[in-house]
Amino acid sequence: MTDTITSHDAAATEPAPVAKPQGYWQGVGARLVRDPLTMLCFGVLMLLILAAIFAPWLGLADPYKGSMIARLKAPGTEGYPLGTDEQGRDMLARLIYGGRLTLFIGLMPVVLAFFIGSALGIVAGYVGGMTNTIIMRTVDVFFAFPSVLLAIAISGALGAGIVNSLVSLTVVFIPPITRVAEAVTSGVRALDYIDAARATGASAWTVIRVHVIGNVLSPIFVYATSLTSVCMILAAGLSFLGIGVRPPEPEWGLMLNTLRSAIYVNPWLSALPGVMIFITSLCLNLLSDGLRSAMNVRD
Amino acid sequence: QGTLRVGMTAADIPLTTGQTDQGGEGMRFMGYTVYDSLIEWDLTSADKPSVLIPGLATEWSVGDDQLTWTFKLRPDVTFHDGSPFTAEVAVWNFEKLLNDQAEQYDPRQSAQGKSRIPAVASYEAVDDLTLTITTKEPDATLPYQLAWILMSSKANWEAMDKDWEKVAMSPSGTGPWKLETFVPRERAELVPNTEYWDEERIPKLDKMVLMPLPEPNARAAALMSGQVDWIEAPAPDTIPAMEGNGLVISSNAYPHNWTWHLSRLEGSPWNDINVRKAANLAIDREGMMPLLGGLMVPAKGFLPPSSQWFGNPEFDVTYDLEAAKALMQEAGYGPDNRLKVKALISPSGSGQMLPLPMNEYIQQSLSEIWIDVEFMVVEWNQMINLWRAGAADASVDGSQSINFTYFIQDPFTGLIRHLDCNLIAPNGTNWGHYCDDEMQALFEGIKTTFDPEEQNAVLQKTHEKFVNDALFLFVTHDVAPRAMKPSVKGFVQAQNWYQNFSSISIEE
Amino acid sequence: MSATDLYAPTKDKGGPAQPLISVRGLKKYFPVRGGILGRTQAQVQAVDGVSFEVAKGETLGIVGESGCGKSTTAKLLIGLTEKDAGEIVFDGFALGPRLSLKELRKGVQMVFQDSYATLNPRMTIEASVAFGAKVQGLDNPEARARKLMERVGLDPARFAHRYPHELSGGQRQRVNIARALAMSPRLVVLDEAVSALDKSVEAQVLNLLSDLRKEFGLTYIFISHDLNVVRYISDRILVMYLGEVVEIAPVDSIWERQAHPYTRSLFSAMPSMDPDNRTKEPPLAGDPPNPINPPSGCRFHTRCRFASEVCKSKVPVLGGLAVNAGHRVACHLYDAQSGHPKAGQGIPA
Amino acid sequence: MTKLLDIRNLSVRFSGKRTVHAINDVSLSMEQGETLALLGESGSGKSVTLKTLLGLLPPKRTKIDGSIHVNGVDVLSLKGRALQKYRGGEVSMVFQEPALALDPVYTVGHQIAESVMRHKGVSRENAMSTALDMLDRVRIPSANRRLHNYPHELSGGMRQRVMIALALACRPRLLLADEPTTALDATVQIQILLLLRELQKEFGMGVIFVTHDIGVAVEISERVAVMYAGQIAEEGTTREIIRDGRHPYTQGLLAANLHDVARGARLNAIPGAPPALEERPDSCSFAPRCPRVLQECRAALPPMIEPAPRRRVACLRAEEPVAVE
Amino acid sequence: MLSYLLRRILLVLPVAFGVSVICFLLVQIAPGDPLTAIMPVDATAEEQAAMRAAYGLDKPLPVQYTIWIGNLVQGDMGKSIATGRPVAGEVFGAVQNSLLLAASAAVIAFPIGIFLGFLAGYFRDTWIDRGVTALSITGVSVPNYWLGIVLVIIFSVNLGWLPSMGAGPGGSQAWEWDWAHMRHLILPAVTLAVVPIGIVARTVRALAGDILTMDFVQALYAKGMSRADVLRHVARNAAATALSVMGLQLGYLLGGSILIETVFNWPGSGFLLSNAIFQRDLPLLQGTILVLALFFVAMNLIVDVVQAAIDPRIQRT
Ligand SMILES: Nc1ncnc2c1ncn2[C@@H]1O[C@H](COP(=O)(O)OP(=O)(O)OP(=O)(O)O)[C@@H](O)[C@H]1O
Ligand SMILES: Nc1ncnc2c1ncn2[C@@H]1O[C@H](COP(=O)(O)OP(=O)(O)OP(=O)(O)O)[C@@H](O)[C@H]1O
Ligand SMILES: [Mg+2]
Ligand SMILES: [Mg+2]
Repeated sequence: MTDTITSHDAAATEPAPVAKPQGYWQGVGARLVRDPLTMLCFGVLMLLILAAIFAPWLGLADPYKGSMIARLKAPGTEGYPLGTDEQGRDMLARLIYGGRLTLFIGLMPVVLAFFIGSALGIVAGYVGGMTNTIIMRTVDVFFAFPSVLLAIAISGALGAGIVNSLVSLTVVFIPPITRVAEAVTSGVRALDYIDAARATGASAWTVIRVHVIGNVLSPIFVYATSLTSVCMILAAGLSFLGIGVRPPEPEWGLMLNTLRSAIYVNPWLSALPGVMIFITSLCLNLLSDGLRSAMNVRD
Repeated sequence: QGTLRVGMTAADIPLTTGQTDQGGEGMRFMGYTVYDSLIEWDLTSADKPSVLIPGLATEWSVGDDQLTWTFKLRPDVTFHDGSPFTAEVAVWNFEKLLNDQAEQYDPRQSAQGKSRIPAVASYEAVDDLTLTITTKEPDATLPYQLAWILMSSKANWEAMDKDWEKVAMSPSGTGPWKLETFVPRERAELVPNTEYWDEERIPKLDKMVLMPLPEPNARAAALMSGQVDWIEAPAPDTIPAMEGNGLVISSNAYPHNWTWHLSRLEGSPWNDINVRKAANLAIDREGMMPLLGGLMVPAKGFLPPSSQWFGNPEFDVTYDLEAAKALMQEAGYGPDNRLKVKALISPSGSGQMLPLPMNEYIQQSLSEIWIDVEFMVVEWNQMINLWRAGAADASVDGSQSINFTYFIQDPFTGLIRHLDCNLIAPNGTNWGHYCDDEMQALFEGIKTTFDPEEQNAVLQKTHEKFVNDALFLFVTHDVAPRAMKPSVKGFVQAQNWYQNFSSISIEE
Repeated sequence: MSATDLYAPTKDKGGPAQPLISVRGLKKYFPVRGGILGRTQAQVQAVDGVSFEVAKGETLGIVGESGCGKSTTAKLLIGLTEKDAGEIVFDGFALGPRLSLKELRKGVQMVFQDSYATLNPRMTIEASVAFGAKVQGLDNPEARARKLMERVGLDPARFAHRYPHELSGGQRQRVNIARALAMSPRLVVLDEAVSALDKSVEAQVLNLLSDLRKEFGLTYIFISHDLNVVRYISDRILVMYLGEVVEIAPVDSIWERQAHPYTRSLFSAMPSMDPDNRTKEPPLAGDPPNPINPPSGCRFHTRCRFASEVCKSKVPVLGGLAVNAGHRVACHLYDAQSGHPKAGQGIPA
Repeated sequence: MTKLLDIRNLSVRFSGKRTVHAINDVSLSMEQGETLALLGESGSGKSVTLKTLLGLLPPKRTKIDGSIHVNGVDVLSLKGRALQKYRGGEVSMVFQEPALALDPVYTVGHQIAESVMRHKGVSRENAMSTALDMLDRVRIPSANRRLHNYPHELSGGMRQRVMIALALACRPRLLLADEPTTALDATVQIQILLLLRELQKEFGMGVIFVTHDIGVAVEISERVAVMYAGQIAEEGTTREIIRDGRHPYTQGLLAANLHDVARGARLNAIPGAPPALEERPDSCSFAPRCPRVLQECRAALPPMIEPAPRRRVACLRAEEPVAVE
Repeated sequence: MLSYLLRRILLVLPVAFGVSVICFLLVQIAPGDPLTAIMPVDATAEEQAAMRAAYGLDKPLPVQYTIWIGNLVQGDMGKSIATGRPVAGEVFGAVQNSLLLAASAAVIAFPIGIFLGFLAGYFRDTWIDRGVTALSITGVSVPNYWLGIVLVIIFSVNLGWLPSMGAGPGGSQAWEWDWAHMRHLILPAVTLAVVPIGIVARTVRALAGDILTMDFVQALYAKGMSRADVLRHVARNAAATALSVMGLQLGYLLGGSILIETVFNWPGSGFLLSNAIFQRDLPLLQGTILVLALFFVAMNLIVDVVQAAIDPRIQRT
């Protein structure tokens, strides 16, 4: 009896932990909310995404319908707040609609690659041995191509088109994510708590599900978010080269391309899609940085 | 005097060995500069359509069999390497294209040249300066075909170990220009051939430098920053800025058109002449001008109005919405019974001008007369495949028209190949499967009329039928704009795909 | 309801005389890769032919220098590392067809040294403790977890929903103990379980461990390099050197007389605690040799004062002392037949 | 003769995310050539004390009060060149984790020579021979070869010897050793302790040896200062502390050492854990854990009682006879 | 060290094999007929078939691969469909030009990146750090192809200071290290340098920052080292990792310059590649990608070896 109380007391008098009990993600959220720059970027991105999603309901002009008379109007022209493009289509509408495709092919490949790469990496990292060798050596081969080159090579081979761009960019981003996932997973696998979990007699799948995924996903996720900006720029770059999205779809990279000659008529106009790409990728980068530091629990 | 630096639209220096690639631009800059053909185009005048003139052949005639042609060759013509041009060399040149057993056969030149001379059956050197060519069937368009064929030096080829790759680095022709240096994909430097047989056409410049600059804005920037003196095909939107910078824009009509090639398969709405005419009347071609910076000639027919073969068609291709609507109603369409058509277009392509906005413009225009156009947009190279495949091929997915731009410089490329019953795709380039006895007879007439004057008359009649039957949706002609520095003097832009650079000089 | 209610260890099978666990010829070599083709070039002989048994309710202490294979032995016992050879018999059943790994793990649990690293940082304390019970399909794992937390002195109301980084080292080690007990094991392997704790906290945890052992009738294998601690908690002590057992004996016996020269050195290396009688001379020179290429014969011969020619070639066997058969040592000095010049004499006291 | 070390009323406070009152009003002095063990649990401020002595704390986040004199020099006012000369020259330090405290990309010889060159202003060759000599003195076998080894090529014990060689290369008057043996095996630990003891005699320097193991303190030092929560709880000769520890905390530590404790007997554990030092203590910091706590202990800071010369105990009940258990 | 080198080289072989397979397959997944682009538009089906046979495109895939790889090891990468010139010559010429550009960009980017990174790492959490971080994030966020266009408009078209395109007055073959040529390098190299400046600065910042918090830095101060000495140690510690990052960046610069080369009409591998793509010139596409990828593999190898050579911690056996 007394013994129990001794230990009880012992615990009771130990220093009170810093904060009231809260989950890991709540903590991350709380830290994020306290970071104004990250929140600003998050806000800007949300705005872009929401505007893109709800574009048809925003009362915008038809992004495909042009007018030869109203070509290349400067931003601020009556009726065209951001001017018109080389076919007299409303720039505001095209930029907002353009967000749809641009963000889609800029973010989707990373999302896909995140799932595929994480799965491959976690399996390789946890199972090890021959499985690891096969997966990782294959990844190595893809790593032998600089990412831009690989994207352009695959897109160039497949030809222009949204699906082709998605495929090529996803292929580009799977290897780095797999590699990080594998590294993180084998790191986590070597930790004692995995041993402790295995020692309970849990199956490999249970251990992965309960103990591995939760601990590897956030570093992989943070890494993946750092790729989004690269992917955005790359996706727009493909369109810019003419091997991405096809006209007349509004897409920022493509708009940048088609508006290139307008630079002599109205430099501001042709700068707009570039500015959009820049702002978005800047926000993605800053958000990723913010997320990284928010997830980095140092105690 | 001076050096002229030219920014070309091609992505590479055209093939230098003789028969060039890179389309019209290749012939323009690497063909008729370094080489000559037996028969050439007269490029000296800007005001009238260019006609054929003697080149390496001084005169030619066809025999009574209407198959054997005899060519007198120009004496004392030497290649840049000093070897003489003879009938034997001419035969050797035909062999390099047509005889894949010949030692000098060059698949690359052959790929470019063989299809240009479908009429040629055999050829023979009678003596040093006499050449005979036999055709497979009577064909009065042979001179136009021969204008394609460029003569390279046999002696040079032998000196280069009979290796066309080596020839490519230091080729030899009889033309007014010599290729001095050549960096693939970057530049080619041409210097005058002071020994040229036509003193009129000995270049005044010290040097002409050709640079491939496929990207229009890179070309514009290069010209405006002073890295080149001349660019081909400036983007319309850059033209005001260039003019503002004191640069000169040169343009002229030439045999090029921008049309919708219509399907004439069973079930195509375009089989109804009223629909075809209505569509042609529904387009306000003048209204397209601002889009192209004014650099276009509104179409009045298949050939440019200035063409010697234009004729006097009865059907006036203009903008008349009321007439168009009436025709549509006559055909049974109206606001409540709209016509749906499917059209193949490509977002880019050589000579395509600004395909997307122009097609959208047409789409809007046609919707006024109750034609709803649905586009099938394909990439340019695929477009070429679909064009070759023809309207009946599954790959065109039921499209009833294809937006194409045509090189229409001679009777064959200008008229025959598009509508000849024997050339129905995929065997030839009659995409729409058009076949009409009357038209076929006219084509026959062109081939069998050996007198140039009379032949022109047949050609005019043929074109009149093109227009009167509204066989295409005629839209516009390009005017081959080029921008140059004001210091470039003496250039006369001929109404042709090719140009003469000999008269140019650079003012210091 | 007392904490004992929820403690229902697997049934005893072999009776009190049957050792709870016995290990025979346990062996584990880790490959060392290298060379141009990355082939196995050498092997770390981490555990090489270790045999011992632990009676029910007994505590066996394992001591030895760093790298001698203590942790590897522990992990082999619970199947975290796959053994290369040898046999593990738990309460009469050998690990294999008759006894699955999962069943073995139900009976044997482990507490690791690094209290932080052994807890999943993204899991609440309660979930960590309950996990094993859940895996083993025991009913109401959360309730078990809370009871056990209470038993190890952590108020569930305050701690259940906390994360590991919100706890002190001593508290985390209590969590680890609770987690090990959640599956009602009969044998708990404690691998340096108190080494990282401060002295004052260490004493608290040791008290807790003694209590739990009494209360639940546990058997411990207690690994430590602190001889004082091992002596305090153990009934018998096993001394390892470079992957081998050099001596195993009841604690009093070994405290009185360290038979193996290595054991003697190890004991002499303890700080003296007497300011007037400080250690004069280091009992051993140099660091322990590399287990990649362990010395031949008796592995200790390179550092042994009594080594002779036989020691270099002949591997000594573990044998009981003349005075006390329960005190076994692997040294030629005690084996009259070994051929050592002083065979059978032992080392001078 | 001036004192080797004279710390007066030293307080160190860290600001930042959390405020930590790491050292609270510590006074400590040492005579030339003395060895002092600083004993205490984790977080009691031992390392901070040593770092303050060398001016190694991050200046922006640290507030230091009080004074430190080494050989009469006011350490806290040292700056620039003078500070560099003092560090490593007058006072040098051996760290707990030699694997981390040595630069991994330079050879150990280079690292020793670097220090010698800076303080003695000698050429590289001379510095290298000094380094070699030092490696010999710390009994590193085939020192000549080891001179050109990188830290990761050495074993833990060997690395710690290198650290010691490095610290002593410039003949400091005072050597600070921060738990130099904690990371080592018992058999290696005793070697290092004896080595240090020997070198201390040979070089005649003062040594402050930080440890939380009383046994180690006994082996190495003449005097012991027990720290608790950033304060000195008790100070005296090693003999006095071991035989006659007056502070309840000292007594607890001694009991927890398990030396000569009967097997299976209940341990006299100090309950609870040390306080978080977020506020400056205004009463006895040990009171919450103290078995002999009085009402007064919770009211005010305990007085420093000096039962003998150079012997002090910070406890109200220091003069009471020790309770028999 | 030698055996380390050998082992690394051996490890490269399977990767190189994989690279070749991918390069080969890459063009097989391409839809459409590669010969389309070079035949006159009205060439007949028969002429096309003849051409296809001439290029060996009518054979089964494995045969094509075997032939291709067989020729490859003899240094023959086939002939460009579009130009008929040997691919090897084209690619090597272009890669040289790209290398020139990439190296120039590296020469601009690396010192600036290192300097900024060190500055930020040393003054971590100060306004200097924040400034550098902002700068480097901007660097990695800007679409450089767009920046290139903007720079051309400003510096070539409007100000007329620098040329907008090309590799000098005489083309790349007449390259010389004089102002007339080097001014052609400035705009593309600067444009290309923006991203690696950001990346190198971020890497070095993180490295320097991390190293500065390591124990041995305290130990260095404790033995009386000055700030400069400590920085020297930090630099030496950061060197291996920083070098490897920079080596990889050089590889990326080479492989990733395609967009910039198109904007500036720089006759490099990227320009070649984009031509190859638009002309569907498969042998050229294959060859260019293969050479670039192999170059990148070699770069990785060199980086690894150099890293092993300068970092004593890496196992060299
Ligand atoms: N997974 C592994 N792969 C390779 N070698 C290993 C592995 N695990 C352990 N070893 C090696 O096996 C030997 C024994 O290691 P083990 O961890 O059992 O020692 P230990 O006695 O527990 O030491 P410590 O007191 O340091 O914990 C060591 O040399 C170690 O380096
Ligand atoms: N740079 C710092 N910034 C903030 N707090 C610090 C810093 N250094 C030490 N502390 C805090 O000061 C207190 C005393 O730490 P110190 O390192 O002196 O303990 P110690 O006695 O050496 O413990 P250990 O035995 O674990 O080494 C601790 O609470 C620690 O968290
Ligand atoms: Mg261990
Ligand atoms: Mg410390």
